Amino acid sequence: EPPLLRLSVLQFGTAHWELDHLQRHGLDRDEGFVLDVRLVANLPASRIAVSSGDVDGAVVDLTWAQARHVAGHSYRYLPYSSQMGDVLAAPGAPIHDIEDLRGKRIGVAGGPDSKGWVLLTRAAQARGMALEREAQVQFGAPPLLSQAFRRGQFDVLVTFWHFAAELTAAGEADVALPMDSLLASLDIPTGLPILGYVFHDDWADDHQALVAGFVRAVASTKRQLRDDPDHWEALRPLMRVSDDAHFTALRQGYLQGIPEPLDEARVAALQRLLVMAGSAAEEVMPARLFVLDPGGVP
Amino acid sequence: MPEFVKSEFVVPAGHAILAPMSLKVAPGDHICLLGPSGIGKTTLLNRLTGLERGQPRPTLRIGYLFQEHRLLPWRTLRDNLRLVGVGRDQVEPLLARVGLEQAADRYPDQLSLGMARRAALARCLAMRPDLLLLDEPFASLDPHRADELKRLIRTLLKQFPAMAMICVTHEARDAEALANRIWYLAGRPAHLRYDARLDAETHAGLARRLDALGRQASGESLSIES
Amino acid sequence: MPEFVKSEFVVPAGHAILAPMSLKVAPGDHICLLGPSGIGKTTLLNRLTGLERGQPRPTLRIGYLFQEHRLLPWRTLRDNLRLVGVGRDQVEPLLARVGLEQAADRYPDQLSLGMARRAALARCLAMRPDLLLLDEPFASLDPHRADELKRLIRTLLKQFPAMAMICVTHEARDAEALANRIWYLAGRPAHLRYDARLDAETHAGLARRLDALGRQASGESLSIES
Amino acid sequence: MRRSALACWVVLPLLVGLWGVLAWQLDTSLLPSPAAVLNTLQREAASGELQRHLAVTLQRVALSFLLAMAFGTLIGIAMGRLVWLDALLDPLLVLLLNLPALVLIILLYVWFGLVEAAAILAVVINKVPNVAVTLREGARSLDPRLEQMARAYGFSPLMRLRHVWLPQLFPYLMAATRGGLALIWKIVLVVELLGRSDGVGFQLHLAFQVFDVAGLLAYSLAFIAIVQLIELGLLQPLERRATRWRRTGVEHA
Amino acid sequence: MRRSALACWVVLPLLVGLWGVLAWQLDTSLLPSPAAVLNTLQREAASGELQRHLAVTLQRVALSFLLAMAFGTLIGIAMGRLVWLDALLDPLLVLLLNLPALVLIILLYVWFGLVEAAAILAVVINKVPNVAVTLREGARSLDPRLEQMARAYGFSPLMRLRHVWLPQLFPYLMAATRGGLALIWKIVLVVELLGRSDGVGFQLHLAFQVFDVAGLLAYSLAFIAIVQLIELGLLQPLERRATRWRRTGVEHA
Ligand SMILES: Nc1ncnc2c1ncn2[C@@H]1O[C@H](COP(=O)(O)OP(=O)(O)OP(=O)(O)O)[C@@H](O)[C@H]1O
Ligand SMILES: Nc1ncnc2c1ncn2[C@@H]1O[C@H](COP(=O)(O)OP(=O)(O)OP(=O)(O)O)[C@@H](O)[C@H]1O
Ligand SMILES: [Mg+2]
Ligand SMILES: [Mg+2]
Repeated sequence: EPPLLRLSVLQFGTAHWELDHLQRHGLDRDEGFVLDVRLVANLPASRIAVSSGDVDGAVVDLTWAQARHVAGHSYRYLPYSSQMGDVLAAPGAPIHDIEDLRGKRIGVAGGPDSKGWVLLTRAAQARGMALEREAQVQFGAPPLLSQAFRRGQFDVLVTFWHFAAELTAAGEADVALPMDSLLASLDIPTGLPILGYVFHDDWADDHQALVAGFVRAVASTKRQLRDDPDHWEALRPLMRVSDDAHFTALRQGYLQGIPEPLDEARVAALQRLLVMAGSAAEEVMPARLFVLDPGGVP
Repeated sequence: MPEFVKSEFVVPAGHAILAPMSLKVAPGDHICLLGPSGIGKTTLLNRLTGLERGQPRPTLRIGYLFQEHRLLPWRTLRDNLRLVGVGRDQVEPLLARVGLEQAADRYPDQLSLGMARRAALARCLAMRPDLLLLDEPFASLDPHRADELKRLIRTLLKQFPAMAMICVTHEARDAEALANRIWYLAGRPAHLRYDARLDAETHAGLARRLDALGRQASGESLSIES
Repeated sequence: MPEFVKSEFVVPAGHAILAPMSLKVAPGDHICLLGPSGIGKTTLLNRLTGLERGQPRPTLRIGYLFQEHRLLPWRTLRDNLRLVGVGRDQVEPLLARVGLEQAADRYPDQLSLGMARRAALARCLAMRPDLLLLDEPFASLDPHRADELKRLIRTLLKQFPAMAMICVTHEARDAEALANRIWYLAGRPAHLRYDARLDAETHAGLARRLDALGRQASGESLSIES
Repeated sequence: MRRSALACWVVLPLLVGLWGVLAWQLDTSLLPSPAAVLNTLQREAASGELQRHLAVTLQRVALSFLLAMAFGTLIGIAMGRLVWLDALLDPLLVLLLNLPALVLIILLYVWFGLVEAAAILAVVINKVPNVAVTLREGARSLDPRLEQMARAYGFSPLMRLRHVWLPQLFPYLMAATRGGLALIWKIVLVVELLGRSDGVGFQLHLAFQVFDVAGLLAYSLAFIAIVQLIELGLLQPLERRATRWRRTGVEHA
Repeated sequence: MRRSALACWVVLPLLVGLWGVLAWQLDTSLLPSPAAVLNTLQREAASGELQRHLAVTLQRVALSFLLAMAFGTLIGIAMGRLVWLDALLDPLLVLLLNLPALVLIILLYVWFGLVEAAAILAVVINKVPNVAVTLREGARSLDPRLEQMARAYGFSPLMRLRHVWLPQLFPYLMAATRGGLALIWKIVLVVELLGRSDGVGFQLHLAFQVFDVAGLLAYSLAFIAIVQLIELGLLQPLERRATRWRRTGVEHA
């Protein structure tokens, strides 16, 4: 009887696509375990699930793993995606540079510590701007913000990538400031995995083979999804897309987000990112918590 | 002064408890209303006051002493009186007239039932009504207190000769002391079996007459349709 | 049969309304309790029933007719009686004895006040109590109905000779009809100013005696400390 | 009968009509037409999803409701009658009453794991103080005259509860029931959102994620329809029966 | 006085003590010790954040509370007294009562934009039916005897409201107030969570994002402390005053 691996992911989240493919093609059994996916309706639910031990792992963002680490609960971190979200503006709007954000109405999905926003403010800081004071910032739930943006209640929208994909695919928004350029301006490499699968550190120690198997299975999944677009047709029902453009945008967004293999230098960069996001340097997650080299999604 | 010179009160056909009737009450009428328990005396007073469902408020000023005192339990006697328009310095003198000189700041629940009924009497007398309705004003009172109140009411009636009064009672004595007209309610539906003015002559035989009426009424089987 | 042979009831010193006293009630005592309005008669009955704050329930079976009827307004008369243990087929005969033969399925609010008080009387008689407490059982009743009920109570007292009764009233007539012992409550704090057995001789002068007591009591200034 | 008939056959259709006109006028996906919502409902019903999620949620609501009403009523009555207990528990009541559902749910889930019991417990703890606060007011305003009567006539505690207290507490119980059903259902939604993989709350949130307003309304209305049925089929008849005495009294006033 | 003193000086310290022992025993970041929470409170207070967010939330709560109580009381009394109005509005009441806060908030935010007015409106609409349901029960059980008295003595509508109805509705108002304050605060939290950039709800959300239980408790307790102050300083004295007549009656019973 192969061991069971219980993971909690969002019903409509991108991780669900990945795990669905993985299960469908029996990649879990190939690696000697059985995957059990627990679907939830929102991110907090995933976090609660993994904290309470209801599941072995979940997809969370790096800052959460860091916060738990500081609180004494360390998690093993396996890169999942490097999508940081996008900074959008209405098509044709004259917003091409951070300076253009002055005095604008900015909607920010999540809250003050969502990654896109943190990067944006740090980049602005580097230019001598205090964005949170020089623009009118409104935080809120991503679907509500998308809606408000459509109705012209914001000039700029900083939102999660799949919400951004929906807007851009429908031609309702354009990417105003590419994340890559923001990262570059802060001297941080692109493609850092800011989302990851996490497992309790102790649990991961006790289940090294299982984790390793999962790492391999995920890697093959990512490879298959990247290399063969036909696989995506099977995922289409999960993606809840309105049209082909949206479908394509989501697929591309996912592929873009496949993180580059994690090595020591990139771990250091991740740690720097954490410090930049406000963690004390001495409390940053140590390198051993990061699962290096997913073994071949080059 | 009162707008009702010979006010007429009508009970329509189809009333659940009272027979159709039309009652004329003139200023200065001091009526004692008698009748067996449960016949419809209170119902009649409510009807006259316009309290039945769908009735308009009559234009008369009415002072009604309900059979239960119906003081507001969450207001002191003082506030209960002030609410019906008794002036600030009138409260205590008014209460003194019903023997409650020191109870002004008590709540109704802090009184004995007889005291609460006296306070309610004070309230309805304070109204200076055109029509004074008293539903058993002397129940729960000792004879001396009752006599005192009868005197009080008589004084008031004399002072305001245009005032009319209808007083429900079971006692021939009360009728003798207060009334110049007697109503006797009986039957089912209830109708006025007896309506007569009292003069010196009828006064003398009143007790016997009422006794006879009562005997007759209690002889009838009081059937209650449910 | 009753556990109280010469039951003794004590009012301790420091009671707000009653003077300290110790009352002995023997089986077969039929006491009429008189006194001015607001003196403390109801308070005394409540005390005897163990209803005052901090009092234990007495071990006697007590049937208490409150001054207000205190029927449960959300239960029909039938249910109100069934609740104190009246048997299924006893309800209607019992109500018939107080002239409410057809009101069994009515709610108290559908009755006149006099009818409700009669129903409450039926309820307390139904208890077959060791001690029967009646707080003005004949108020709000016409004289014929009142006489009928007096007869009913007398029959009952005869039928159960061990039963004791205390009946609050303001009428010498009631005392004459029911009592073999008289209590007169007066003063502030209230104490028993008069406690006497009635025999043929005292019976005759009772009305006058009570009148004198009443005169005296109402002469005293009834000061109410607030 | 007339009252509920009026509600069923006049007011509700009117409401739907109004909504239809509004939706037709505005013509936006943000206010879907009644037909669109009905459509969603049918689709969800045909797939069996609606029934499944509704059944799960209803079970949770029913269980939590019964528990919360039972404990809340008990605590409320006890606090209303016993001054010392009131003094003792009042700060706790204020605390629990005002502890955000979210915080409580998170704490319970994290401490006890994502188990059904934690979900139910969270709802019950959230609702009990509400019931208790209402019933406490009821217990405080019980008529002392009838207390005396019950005491004098030696009513047993059970008789007293059933025949003396219950009818007086009835309006408070109804208020707690109506408000309670609604509150519990709302908390169950949050509970399902945060830690369950089924139930209406889960579905609502999914609909929210993709901004499917028709889906939001479909699931909400399905539940509301059930409450409306409970209201018409259970609460109102119960109310009519329990307050008959009151109406007969006035009839003649 | 004795009652609130007992609550303040005995029960609350006891509660905190219990919590401290529990936290010390468990020793997990998921149940921070009272000291840790106090620490967080002090830190937030020193930075002025606590005051700012608390003030914003309190403003929203106060405004919504006043509006909801006013409308709810009016509607509740009207529905309790007028049978036709009750029949007319009852389905609407059931609808609004059971419309999930989440759905309503989303709809209003979507229709009116992420503006303060939409937030307040969402809270008010959520709370009004609750108040109305409670007050309706109160209005239904008004004593018809006193109605007759007021009618016979020609009380003006205002006098009737103030002297006859209000004292009878008082327990219902208190229940609605206590439950209402709590409910409103909970809804404000959701409103803030979904579409505001300040307020305690927003802060709780942030704390929740990183599972900062100390932060969650600190902000929750700060608000609860304020409600406790309102309870001790306003509601209980008010209650004592308004029910004095009731206690004097029993005193001697
Ligand atoms: N709850 C109370 N608080 C304070 N005083 C009270 C209370 N109840 C009664 N009293 C006072 O106690 C005294 C006696 O009241 P009680 O009801 O015993 O009189 P009573 O003799 O029965 O009078 P009545 O013939 O009018 O019924 C009264 O002066 C009354 O003011
Ligand atoms: N709300 C009601 N519903 C139905 N019947 C009622 C209602 N109120 C009173 N009745 C009936 O009306 C009749 C008359 O009642 P009413 O109170 O007028 O009598 P009454 O003459 O005042 O009696 P009492 O001397 O006992 O006060 C009674 O038979 C009573 O049963
Ligand atoms: Mg009458
Ligand atoms: Mg008395």
